[in-house]
Amino acid sequence: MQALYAQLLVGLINGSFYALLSLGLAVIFGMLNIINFAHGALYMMGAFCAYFLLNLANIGYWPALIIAPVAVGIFGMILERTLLRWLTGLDHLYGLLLTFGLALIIQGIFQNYFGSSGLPYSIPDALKGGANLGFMYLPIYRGWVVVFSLVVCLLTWYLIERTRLGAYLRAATENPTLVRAFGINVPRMITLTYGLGVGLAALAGVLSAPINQVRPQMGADLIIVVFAVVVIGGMGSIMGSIITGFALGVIEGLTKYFYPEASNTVVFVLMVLVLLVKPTGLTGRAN
Amino acid sequence: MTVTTDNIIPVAARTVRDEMIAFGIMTVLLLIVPFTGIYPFFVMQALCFALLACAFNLLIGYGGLLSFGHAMFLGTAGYVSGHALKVWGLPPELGIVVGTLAAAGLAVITGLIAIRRQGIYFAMITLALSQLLYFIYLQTPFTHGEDGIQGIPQGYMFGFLNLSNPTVLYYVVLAGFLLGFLLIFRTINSPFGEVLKSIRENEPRAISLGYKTDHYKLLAFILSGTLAGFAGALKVFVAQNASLTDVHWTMSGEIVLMTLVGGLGTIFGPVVGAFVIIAMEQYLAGFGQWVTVIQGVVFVICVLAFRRGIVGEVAHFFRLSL
Amino acid sequence: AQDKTVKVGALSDQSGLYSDLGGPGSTLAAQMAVEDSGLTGKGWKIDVISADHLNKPDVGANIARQWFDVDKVDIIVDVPNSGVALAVSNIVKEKNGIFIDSGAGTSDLTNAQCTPNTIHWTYDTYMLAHGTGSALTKNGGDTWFFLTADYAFGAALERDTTTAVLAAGGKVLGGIKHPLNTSDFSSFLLQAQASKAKVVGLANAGGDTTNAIKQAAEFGLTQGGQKMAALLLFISDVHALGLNTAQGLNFTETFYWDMNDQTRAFSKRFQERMKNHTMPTMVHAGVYSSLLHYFKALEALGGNPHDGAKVVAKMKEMPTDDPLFGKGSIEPNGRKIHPAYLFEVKTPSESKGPWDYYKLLATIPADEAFTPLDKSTCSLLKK
Amino acid sequence: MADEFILETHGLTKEFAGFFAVRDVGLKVRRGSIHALIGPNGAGKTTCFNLLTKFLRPSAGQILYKGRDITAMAPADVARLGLVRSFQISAVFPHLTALENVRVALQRQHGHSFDFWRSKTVLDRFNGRARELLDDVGLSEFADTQAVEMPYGRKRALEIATTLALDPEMMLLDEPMAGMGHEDIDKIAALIKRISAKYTILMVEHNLSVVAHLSDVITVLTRGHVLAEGNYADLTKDERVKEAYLGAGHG
Amino acid sequence: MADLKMVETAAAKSAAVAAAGTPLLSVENLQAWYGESHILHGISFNVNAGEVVTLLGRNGAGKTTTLKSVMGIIGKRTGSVRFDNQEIIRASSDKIARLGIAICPEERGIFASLDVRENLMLPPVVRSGGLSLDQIFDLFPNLKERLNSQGTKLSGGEQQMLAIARILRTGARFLMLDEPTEGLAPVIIQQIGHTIARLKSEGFTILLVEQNFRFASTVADRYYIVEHGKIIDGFSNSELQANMEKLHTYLGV
Ligand SMILES: Nc1ncnc2c1ncn2[C@@H]1O[C@H](COP(=O)(O)OP(=O)(O)OP(=O)(O)O)[C@@H](O)[C@H]1O
Ligand SMILES: Nc1ncnc2c1ncn2[C@@H]1O[C@H](COP(=O)(O)OP(=O)(O)OP(=O)(O)O)[C@@H](O)[C@H]1O
Ligand SMILES: [Mg+2]
Ligand SMILES: [Mg+2]
Repeated sequence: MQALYAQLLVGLINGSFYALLSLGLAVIFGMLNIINFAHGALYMMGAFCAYFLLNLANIGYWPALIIAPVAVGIFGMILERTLLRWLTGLDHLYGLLLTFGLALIIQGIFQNYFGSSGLPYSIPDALKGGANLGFMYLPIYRGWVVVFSLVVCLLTWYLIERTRLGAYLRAATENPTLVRAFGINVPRMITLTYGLGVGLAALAGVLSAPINQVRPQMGADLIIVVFAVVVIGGMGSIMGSIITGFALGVIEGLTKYFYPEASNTVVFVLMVLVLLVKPTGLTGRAN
Repeated sequence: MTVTTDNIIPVAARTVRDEMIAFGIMTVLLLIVPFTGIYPFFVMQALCFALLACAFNLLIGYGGLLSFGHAMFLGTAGYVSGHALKVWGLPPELGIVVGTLAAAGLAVITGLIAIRRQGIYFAMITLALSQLLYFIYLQTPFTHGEDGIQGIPQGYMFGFLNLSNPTVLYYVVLAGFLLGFLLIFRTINSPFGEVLKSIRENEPRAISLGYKTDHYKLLAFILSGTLAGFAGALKVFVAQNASLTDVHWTMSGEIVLMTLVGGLGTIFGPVVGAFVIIAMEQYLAGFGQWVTVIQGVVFVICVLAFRRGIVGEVAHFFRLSL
Repeated sequence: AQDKTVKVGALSDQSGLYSDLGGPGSTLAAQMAVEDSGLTGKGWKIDVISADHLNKPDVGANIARQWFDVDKVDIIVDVPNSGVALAVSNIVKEKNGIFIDSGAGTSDLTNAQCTPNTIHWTYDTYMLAHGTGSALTKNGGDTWFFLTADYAFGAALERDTTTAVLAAGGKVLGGIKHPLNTSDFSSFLLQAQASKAKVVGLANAGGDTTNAIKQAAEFGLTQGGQKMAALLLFISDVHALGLNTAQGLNFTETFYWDMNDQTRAFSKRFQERMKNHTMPTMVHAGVYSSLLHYFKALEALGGNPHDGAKVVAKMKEMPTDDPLFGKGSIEPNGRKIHPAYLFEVKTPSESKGPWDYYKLLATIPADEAFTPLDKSTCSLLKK
Repeated sequence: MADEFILETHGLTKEFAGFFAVRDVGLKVRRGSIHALIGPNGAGKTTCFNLLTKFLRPSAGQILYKGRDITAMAPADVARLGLVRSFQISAVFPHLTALENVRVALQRQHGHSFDFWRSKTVLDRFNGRARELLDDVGLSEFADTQAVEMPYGRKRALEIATTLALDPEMMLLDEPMAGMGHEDIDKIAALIKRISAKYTILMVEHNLSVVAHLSDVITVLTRGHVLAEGNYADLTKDERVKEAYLGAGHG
Repeated sequence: MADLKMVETAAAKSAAVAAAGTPLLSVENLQAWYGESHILHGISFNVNAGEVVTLLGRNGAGKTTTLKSVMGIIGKRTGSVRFDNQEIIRASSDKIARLGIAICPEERGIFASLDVRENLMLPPVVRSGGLSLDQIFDLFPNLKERLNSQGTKLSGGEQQMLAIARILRTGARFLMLDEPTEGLAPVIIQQIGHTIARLKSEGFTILLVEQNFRFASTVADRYYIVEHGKIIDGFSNSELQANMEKLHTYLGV
């Protein structure tokens, strides 16, 4: 029984990465209509950015938590301005393909310069150690990750769903020309949104640097799972992807306990089931 | 009249004549390959992928359905054929049949699930299904995990064609490719193809005209999956192994890349695309680390600048229908 | 056969998972072997070419085939990734070339799928499992818990290690099969922790191993008195993890740069010429020393007969002796045997400088390190 | 009875999350007549059409077509029985030419639709009929133009031609004249009149002169239920209809 | 095809009318393209502050394209469009909107992913003086009832109401309505007529595109006839009777 609590908690921790990543994907999909295949690569860049800050500029974890997402976010905005911009109005497919290409390039370049086994990054001193909760040993850093990502997720949700911005963004996805004709600078808004989504990915990257090896491949396989999370939650649904992110972490955690061999597949099985029953995802808007 | 390119694939008014001439040229070129000194295994490999990409193109280019899991048919047919040849000792022709049938069966099952959704959801479901299958193949014993099925015997087709002879093998693969290609070509230019196009254009309208669109999409999916499987079964004889890479999602991505590079929705595009990508893999192998980066750059350039793909741009420039 | 031209192909993963342990380093090692063999001074013309197999068996097989058919390559070296290695081995046999594998682990290469053209040089799963399993058990780590990657490779490692542990008088308390490419190990680590086993064996590879190690440190497994034993780990991985995380880790290798003067001399030269100045891994060392032996055999033959089986037979006939692995031999099934070493990663305070990572716990003599011939299922042995 | 009324509904109801878009509608459409469905915006006319053609599932009620209960059928099956609709927002196959648009419909009627092994030249035999239909709606010059490039009004005409190609026994037209110029309206009205000899037509239309001119029977819907039924002259005298639909200017 | 003389007289006439006040919008030699097809071949007309001007013409004449060009949402356009003495032919549509021009597009442009309230509140207020929500619900009671439904779940007519309602909120003084009566019930059409009249009395300027001539004639001050991408004629409401004959040939009314 105690072991089960432990698994639930661990699942929740994992879920916070899913939530952050799928949130970024959902923001980008919901607003730009782009399936951002480069998300995994940008997540990886976030982690690398933290590493560079530490090793080249001697800037530690805490500032990196802000600097890295901003830096990678700016990089994302440049990508949007120079490349993705040209795809407005085209089918989803092209966005998917372009970002897929970008992912290959970014990953390839990092691979060439930093090898495949990756680089070390350790837990900041303030968050070292752990607490014995009775049923499990909880590393403090993990606790921090859950709390922090929950806060970030809710802030993002508030920004997009509870301010006018959200309505603008959703409308702009459907008919950017008309929204622009209402007096809204749609291109700038889209650039900033992409920056936001990318920044969230980078943030997840920084958070994961102390627990996962900082490797060029670190995002490549994760991204497919995160896609599944977004689809289950309902593409473009902000709250949906947050909740599904956490929930899937937990479900995966339980699977790891009861039938670990299936823990990688469970999310895909769920996705197929959900889509068959509710095609727009659990909380997706009908369209 | 120019066609605005805001749809995935502009359906140009086709003239079958251009296509026939191009087909003739392609066939002749392929027939003389063994006499040119071009390394036949490269061409064989490319032909298998070309057929695969054509099958994929049938679905996206004419049915408007982007499958991001087509590798599952390639891999399934490969494993089943490989197993049948090596373990059951079936003759090559039966090995191909068994592999292709396995892919067809898989296409029926996955198709029934996938075609119920459209657009991006369709892509995601196919991706999910193929990932599921990937993990299954990773764990089931008959696929031998990451080692794959190795040293698959080539044998004698119909009892007398010695497939270990590269020239014989080449013509067998070529025959298989042409067979598959012609079937796809015919499908596209068939009454069924017309209905498929109209469904892609406006599905509710097609329903209101009395078309059970799901049946058409399912048939297209099965045709495409079966042909992809056929390509996978042929490939077993060329590579003599069947491995996990053929079921991995990056392979599905590569199929998309080939089709895109050659030209989505053009008949010959996937063939050209497959040759280009396979050539890149083969001849850039010496560039080592940069292969993936170069692939990525090709992807990006295609999407941004040559959206019609190589064949599409050529056809557009000369106002041909290819 | 007085032909004195040789072409060496270094086929590796240049851009993926294994590019650090093999990849460009293997090409460099091959070039250094050519230079150090001194054959060029004796009128030989030796070329080294390289290619990327992208970890795809069919790409690897195609390149190998084309190398033999078109480029007239004599010998293929390195080839990490078991799937590719087996595919290449098949082609090499068909073309009667030579294949000296250094990068792949599968012991099938010298068992069920052995060929008269293939030599397996540096390490294999049997040796990793037995080295770590028995040496560690004998050193006091007598209860084990496994984290096993759920595919053939992981299962083989776990199976072999279990055998070794039991043979050495240890006990296996349990294990978990985790899917390939798992980024989060916390669930599994909790269970490993709960098992109270003295040794947690990682029967996995690459990113799975490094993530598991990193997270084990985070969850305080080592502080809690448990030992982590990685069944497959390279110095490049330790370097990537950093001593902070990797300290206390146990594993087996057949080469370490800081063993003796000869290894140090080679490694320093290698490091200087590497793009990012890394030390050689055992795979790099294997490429180097296997080629030296190959060249010796050619010299003994007086020229290159371009007959793979013949040269391999010659290589098996001659005892091996090289600066990196010392004295050894090649068994009839193609298995190169040499001693293996059980290492433990130093703590940061023990380390005296960059790349000073390992301390030696035990040496496993050559005749115990690898599959005994009577247990090999290689068909070449049943004459 | 089935002979007299081609389409009947009993107690047809559609509820959207507590909102009744259609409530207890009983409709009887006489074979061979032009029957108009009018009513203020949001009265439930399009919803009715969606229910009849099975694009929506009724919350309650029954639909009889040619005496047969079609309440539980799939949309494509209903179309196959000869009950075909047009859409309020024009629905064409944008990247097919006008001719091909019509041919797709003819093809469904006459088979071959699953033949993937046959050349599409077998469809050429439909070209003649397709051109005739395009002529009928005044689109001959557009035969080889892609539908996207046609002006709005022409797209509506094309839609009607496509519907006619199915040779349906009964057509449901949702605002066929919306967005058309006067000339087109006259043309289409004449066309509808002409085809009504052969088909039964149920249409929604806000253009009163068209309704007045064409329809035999008119049903007025408000807030989801039937307010009145009768011919044009009678209805324009009905105060309730005036208030709900026609407005002050009429009568 | 209009002959040259006709065009000249038309232009002269409109110039004469325009002279009566300072034109708020003046369009000169406007040309526009969709991709490579040249649609507008030199449109010229004026709209004075406080006027209701209607563009009439056959299907496909280029009326919608004219509105879109003024709004800046046609890719390629040349010529001159001056609004409030400012040249806007090169401006981006968000800038144009902020100058106080609003459009109610032909295809309505209701957003499926927004509910009715969000659709209504979407266009930002560009200046004060727009209608309040209560005033809007007065005009279109249907909307109030369906406030929480998804935008595109509204009936065709309700969507049309929503499309008009949302630009009344923004405070834009210059409204372009593209066939606002399409698909509306006669009662509602009358309501819209009243609305336009009221907006006019409150100083709004309206450029209207209409097929429904009967309706247009109840609200418009002046008419321009568009054919094949050109203005071929123009006259004021008072000249209507005299021009009925011509109208018939132009439009088939
Ligand atoms: N899917 C739906 N979900 C919720 N409400 C809906 C849905 N479809 C229609 N409605 C509502 O049902 C009512 C009837 O809509 P319907 O489209 O049938 O009207 P209509 O009579 O065709 O009007 P119009 O003449 O304006 O086209 C409207 O108030 C509309 O908002
Ligand atoms: N997106 C487009 N691409 C190409 N041509 C177009 C496009 N939209 C409209 N056209 C063409 O431009 C011309 C003018 O169209 P426009 O929509 O301005 O006409 P209109 O006068 O508004 O007609 P209607 O009364 O039917 O709305 C027509 O010939 C039409 O076919
Ligand atoms: Mg309606
Ligand atoms: Mg218009």
